[in-house]
Amino acid sequence: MSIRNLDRLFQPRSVAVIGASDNPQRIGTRVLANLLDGEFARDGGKVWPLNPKHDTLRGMPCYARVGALPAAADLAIICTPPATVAGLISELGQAGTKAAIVMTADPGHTGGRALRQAMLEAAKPHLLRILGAGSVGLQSPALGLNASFTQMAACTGRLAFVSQSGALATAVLDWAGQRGIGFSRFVAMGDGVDVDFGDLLDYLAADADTEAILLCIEHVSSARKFMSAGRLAARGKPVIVLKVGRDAAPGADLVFDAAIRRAGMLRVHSTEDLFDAVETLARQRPQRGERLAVLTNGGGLGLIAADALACSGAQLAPLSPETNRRLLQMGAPQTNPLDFLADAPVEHYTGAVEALLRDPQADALLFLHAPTAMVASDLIAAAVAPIMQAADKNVLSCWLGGGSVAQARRVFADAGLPTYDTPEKAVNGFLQIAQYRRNQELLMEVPTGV
Amino acid sequence: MSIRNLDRLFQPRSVAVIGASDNPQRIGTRVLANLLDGEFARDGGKVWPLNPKHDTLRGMPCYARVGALPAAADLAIICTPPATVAGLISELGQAGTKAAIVMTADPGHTGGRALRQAMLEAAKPHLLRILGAGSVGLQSPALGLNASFTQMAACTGRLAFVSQSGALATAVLDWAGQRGIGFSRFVAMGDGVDVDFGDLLDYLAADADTEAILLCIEHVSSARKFMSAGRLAARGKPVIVLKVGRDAAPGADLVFDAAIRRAGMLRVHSTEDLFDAVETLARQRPQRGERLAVLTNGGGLGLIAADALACSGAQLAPLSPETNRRLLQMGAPQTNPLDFLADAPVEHYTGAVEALLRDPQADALLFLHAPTAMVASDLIAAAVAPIMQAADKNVLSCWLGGGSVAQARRVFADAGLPTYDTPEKAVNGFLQIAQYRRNQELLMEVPTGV
Amino acid sequence: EGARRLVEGVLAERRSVLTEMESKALLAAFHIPITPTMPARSAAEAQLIAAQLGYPVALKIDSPDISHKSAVQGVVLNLADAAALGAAYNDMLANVQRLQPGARINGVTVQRMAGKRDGRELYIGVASDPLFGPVIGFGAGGTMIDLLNDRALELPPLNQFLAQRLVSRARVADTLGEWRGAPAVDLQGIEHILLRVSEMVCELPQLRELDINPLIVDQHGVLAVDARVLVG
Amino acid sequence: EGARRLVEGVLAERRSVLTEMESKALLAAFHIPITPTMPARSAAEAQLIAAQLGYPVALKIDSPDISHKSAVQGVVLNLADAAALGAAYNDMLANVQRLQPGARINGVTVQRMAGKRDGRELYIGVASDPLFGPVIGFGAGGTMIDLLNDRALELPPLNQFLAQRLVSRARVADTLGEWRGAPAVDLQGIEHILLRVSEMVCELPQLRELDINPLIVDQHGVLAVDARVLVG
Ligand SMILES: CC(C)(COP(=O)(O)OP(=O)(O)OC[C@H]1O[C@@H](n2cnc3c(N)ncnc32)[C@H](O)[C@@H]1OP(=O)(O)O)[C@@H](O)C(=O)NCCC(=O)NCCS
Ligand SMILES: CC(C)(COP(=O)(O)OP(=O)(O)OC[C@H]1O[C@@H](n2cnc3c(N)ncnc32)[C@H](O)[C@@H]1OP(=O)(O)O)[C@@H](O)C(=O)NCCC(=O)NCCS
Ligand SMILES: [Ca+2]
Ligand SMILES: [Ca+2]
Repeated sequence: MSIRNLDRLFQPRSVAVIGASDNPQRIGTRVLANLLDGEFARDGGKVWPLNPKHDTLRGMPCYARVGALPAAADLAIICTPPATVAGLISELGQAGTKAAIVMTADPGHTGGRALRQAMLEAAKPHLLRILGAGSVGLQSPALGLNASFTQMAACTGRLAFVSQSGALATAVLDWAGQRGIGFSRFVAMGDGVDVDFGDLLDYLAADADTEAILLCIEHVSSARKFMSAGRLAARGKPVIVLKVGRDAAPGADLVFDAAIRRAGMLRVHSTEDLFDAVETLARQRPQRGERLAVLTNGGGLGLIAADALACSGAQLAPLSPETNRRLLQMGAPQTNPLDFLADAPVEHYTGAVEALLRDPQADALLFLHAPTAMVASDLIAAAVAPIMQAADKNVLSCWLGGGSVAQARRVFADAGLPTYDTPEKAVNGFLQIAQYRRNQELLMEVPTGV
Repeated sequence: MSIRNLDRLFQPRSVAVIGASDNPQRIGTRVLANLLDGEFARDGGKVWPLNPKHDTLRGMPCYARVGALPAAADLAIICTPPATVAGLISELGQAGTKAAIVMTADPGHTGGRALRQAMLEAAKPHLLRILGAGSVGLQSPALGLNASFTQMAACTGRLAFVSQSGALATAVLDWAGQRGIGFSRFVAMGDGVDVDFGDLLDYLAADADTEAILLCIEHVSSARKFMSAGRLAARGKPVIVLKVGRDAAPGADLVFDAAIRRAGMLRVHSTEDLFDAVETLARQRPQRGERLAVLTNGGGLGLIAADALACSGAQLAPLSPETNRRLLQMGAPQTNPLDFLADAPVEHYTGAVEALLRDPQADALLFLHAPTAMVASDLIAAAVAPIMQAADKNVLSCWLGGGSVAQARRVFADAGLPTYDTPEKAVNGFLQIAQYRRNQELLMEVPTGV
Repeated sequence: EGARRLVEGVLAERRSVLTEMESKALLAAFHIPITPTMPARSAAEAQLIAAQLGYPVALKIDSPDISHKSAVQGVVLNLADAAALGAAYNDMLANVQRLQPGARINGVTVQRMAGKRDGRELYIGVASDPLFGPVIGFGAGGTMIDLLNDRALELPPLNQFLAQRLVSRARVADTLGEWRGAPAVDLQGIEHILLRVSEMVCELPQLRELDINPLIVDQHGVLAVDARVLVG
Repeated sequence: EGARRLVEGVLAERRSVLTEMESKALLAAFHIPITPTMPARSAAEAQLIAAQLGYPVALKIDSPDISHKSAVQGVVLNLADAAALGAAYNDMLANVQRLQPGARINGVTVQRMAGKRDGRELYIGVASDPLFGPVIGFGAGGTMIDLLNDRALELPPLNQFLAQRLVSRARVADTLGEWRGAPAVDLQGIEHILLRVSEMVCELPQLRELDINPLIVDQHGVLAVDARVLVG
């Protein structure tokens, strides 16, 4: 449709929770709690529970009908059984509400009578926008708005995340939360009967809080709208797409690939790559070129990094004479990958990190480390993190292992430094950043007219 | 060479630590501590520190020279500077020692004068076997023997792990430790100047404690020996190979592929796949066929699993009528992937897991879960883990997310159930088990003569 | 204009597959160079046509019921003279009648062999995606096309930059510069045809599928040697 | 026996690349069917040879200094009669002298065109890995071989199971059953040649490289049309 009334979804001043409850097994109970727990309510945002069975909930008056609400809610969240949904939307529309999230799952998926048509018909006369059905909700962390039944509130950040699958959405939220990665907008789109990827792309393209957009797509409804919105958004910010659910038609996946590329969006191909894209996008800095310096405490890790870099178009940075001089002075090898022995002391790490970050011939630094009994990894992490944080280059890292490197990973995450599970994934993060750059340059060549 | 004297490496009754110290920056300090902390010492294994600068270390007599040791050590561990190594080997050989681990890094790698030749010449007259140079050591967990300077002792298990790269070795050790995965033998091979992959494969092929073998190879020295040992080992147990360090020669990697396949070994292509192979091999059960049942709490995750399965040769299990009846009875969908809504109660999970595990048409179960606020994942994990543990089928799982699922992952790991980071990797685990089966069948067709 | 009328005519006959001649006429209407393909109802007529086009020629069965001509031995290439042509004509009709007895047979088509010594065989095509609509494909052509599995895709409309990028994404691009002693091909000619195909897609909404295979290209230019169009 | 003497002879001359004729003689010694390739020092001699082999024939330059014959226009295929052959002979010698002036030229070789109507073009080869030694390769053949990039590898020695597995791993395997109207090929013939090549590898330790391309196969059998051997 358009971005009409989408501000009511993302920036409401009043939210009605239809089917709010105090029974912990009810979705409405969680939605109410999530709304009340956020800054939104403390900042004067109105939260109105609605359920004829209750007079009060969480110490607030609970309303019996839509007509009984103090005013038309900017946003209504519907978590009542399927049979009630269309009627509620009609009532909400009459009362002047312009946006609703339908969390109720559409029984149409499992062979029941589908909600889709009835909802749309009820909404149409009132220009009421619907997110869902089957939505887990949305969050606008900068406003402290948690209009969802997710297990946690997102931190504030600059990524917008939109997923058709609720499960993938809550998983990414959880994963990002653990790493201290925040979001500008977090949207579990559900079925997308009304508000769809096209609308959301249009909205997020213009959203000043959003610097990059991630989409998890199961299916696209309107290809034309999707393409034009995608094209517009991708000109302004990186747009990353994960497509889930293979199309049975032969070649369909290659066409999807072509479409994504044509719009200037970028595609990733696995859950893993999606997580890594979140890490990379959330923590990336500007980057000039594609020459990578690698510092490791094991020759094997350096080899793995070099393998992953081979045939990528990017390359290992040739170290400058000045850097070589610095490394020589501290008794470190003058090679890239630079490979420390297991018993290298912490000062070697800090010295080498400083030297490599200063090298004008290196556009980014890759730091790879495996546990060693000789120096605790958290000591190394604590020593190098501030230097890396202060640098104006991308520093990608991998603390390979388990318990012995957990604390080091924590230190790096807290410092906002991107860290990955394996050396290959860290190199991939670097290559992704390079790809965003190249892609933005290419987009200049594709006329917007076509 | 051969497996001669390798039992002295893996099952010594006395170990001399040359360069033992009390300075925490010395490798010998750590080696001594690791040896003394294990069952080995408590079970009567002898540990003899050797260093002319100390009279006692950790309350034990410290010997000044090899000649001063109470007897010929079965195994000597050398952690002294490069210049001393060849001389020490000669003395050890004269004293009757038959095996040594050289932890000293060979300066030949970094432009110094190489140790390789001198070491081999010193060892030769005495038939003394050398593991190294640049070895982080080895462990035989069932004997409580930690003859290494790794950061932790391995648990006892049935996997043998051999890595040329020390960093990759300590990382795998750490990662496995966190998941409670143990090893039969853990070997950081280093340069492999004497004891090489061929020797170790021969030894491990005959080692009753070892049920599967993982190799991380940087380069193979003797192709003939490697191939015949690999062939022998692969006939008895799965042998998985990760090759690190791309050969510059065009096509060389395809030849390596052909060689690995010909010997009946299986290859993985990334650090990640190596970790996953550890998980899969350590926890796999016998499997009859290649039909997978999938249980998830999000349609999107089911789609991802189906995508990963497509074109693999394996398939989604067609549910039997009996299973469908059971599922219908409990009000669950009768589909595979079986997709629960976010608010499904714990009883639904236990019921469905039981039904699917009983289905004669399903050869394995894949359990995929994303966090939801409606039911805590650890409650689900605690409820289903015992059922899965008791089953006679493989149950692969993925708890997708971060902090909210950490406890559930722990529960599954403690129950010995394989869990993976993403749905794709879990499916891959299943496919790997299928591949081992197929591979064993194929090997029957390759005459051992060729 | 002509192209639209041609397509409407075919649809009016409730057909969806254009014959090779119709397909080439459509291409010609969009200024895509083709090898002329002439119909002949008898061996004698075929010989008259071949004499004018010049030998060697190729002969193909002309039947609305046969889509895979070579599967019923309905294609013979490289006929050097009238005698060879006459014999091939009779053989072909006999073989086709034996292998697909029910097929209606109009006769044959005759075309000059595309004798480009340094020619590379390419594929250019259009397919229709249920969601994204028409898609333009480019890659290696010839009879091994399935095996080569070299198909780059781009959505229409194309401009020159997009056409270039499409060409460069196919593996066959490696053969288009100097290659095995042959000079570099006419890349602009390929781009030109891609742009014309893009126009076809935009101006003929009834176009469902198009396969030009092989499109032969050398240093002097490009030639569509076989084509198949589907409308609906 | 003969094969060993042939190889030793070449090495004694301090050469490492066998000519096409030598290469085919070597293959023939291992019972691999080849298209006979005859040397000719003049156009007239070439015509005499062609008359006996039967037209059409192919002509290739015969020079110890030229490894990529087609790059110097040293290959002409499909010569239909003596006149065409004579003209081609003179053109070829002129072209080669122009394009690679210094090359020593023995003359040409003449061979019958391998006219297998339903033939598929395959590649069989041997390469030497510095670590694992000789490796046997199988895949699609023809001039597009690099582009096809279809090469399955196996270490010698092969047995029948391994030869079958090697064939089935190549993408070209999809074309070896019934394919585009052509009957299934003689798979046993291919396996047989793979086993002979495996024997060659084992019995001739000096064999460094072998390329049979194309090896043409149809339902009746297999034929090595071009071959190149490197020893050392
Ligand atoms: C929406 C859904 C949760 C409702 O199921 P339910 O919780 O069993 O429904 P209930 O009948 O208990 O209704 C929920 C609450 O709303 C109340 N309610 C019912 N109709 C109402 C109405 N018209 N107005 C206000 N409240 C109403 C009920 O009284 C109940 O509250 P209570 O427990 O305090 O009495 C269920 O249909 C569903 O869709 N579940 C899946 C949700 C999901 O997973 N979404 C994301 C997909 S990934
Ligand atoms: C082996 C290596 C650690 C030695 O370096 P170092 O610790 O600086 O060497 P030192 O000279 O301090 O010798 C170590 C100890 O052995 C003692 N020592 C020296 N020579 C000795 C000898 N011949 N006999 C017994 N002890 C000796 C030293 O006195 C010292 O002990 P101390 O600190 O108590 O005095 C170093 O050369 C090296 O190779 N480091 C890398 C190891 C590695 O990473 N291996 C795995 C590769 S992945
Ligand atoms: Ca879902
Ligand atoms: Ca190493």
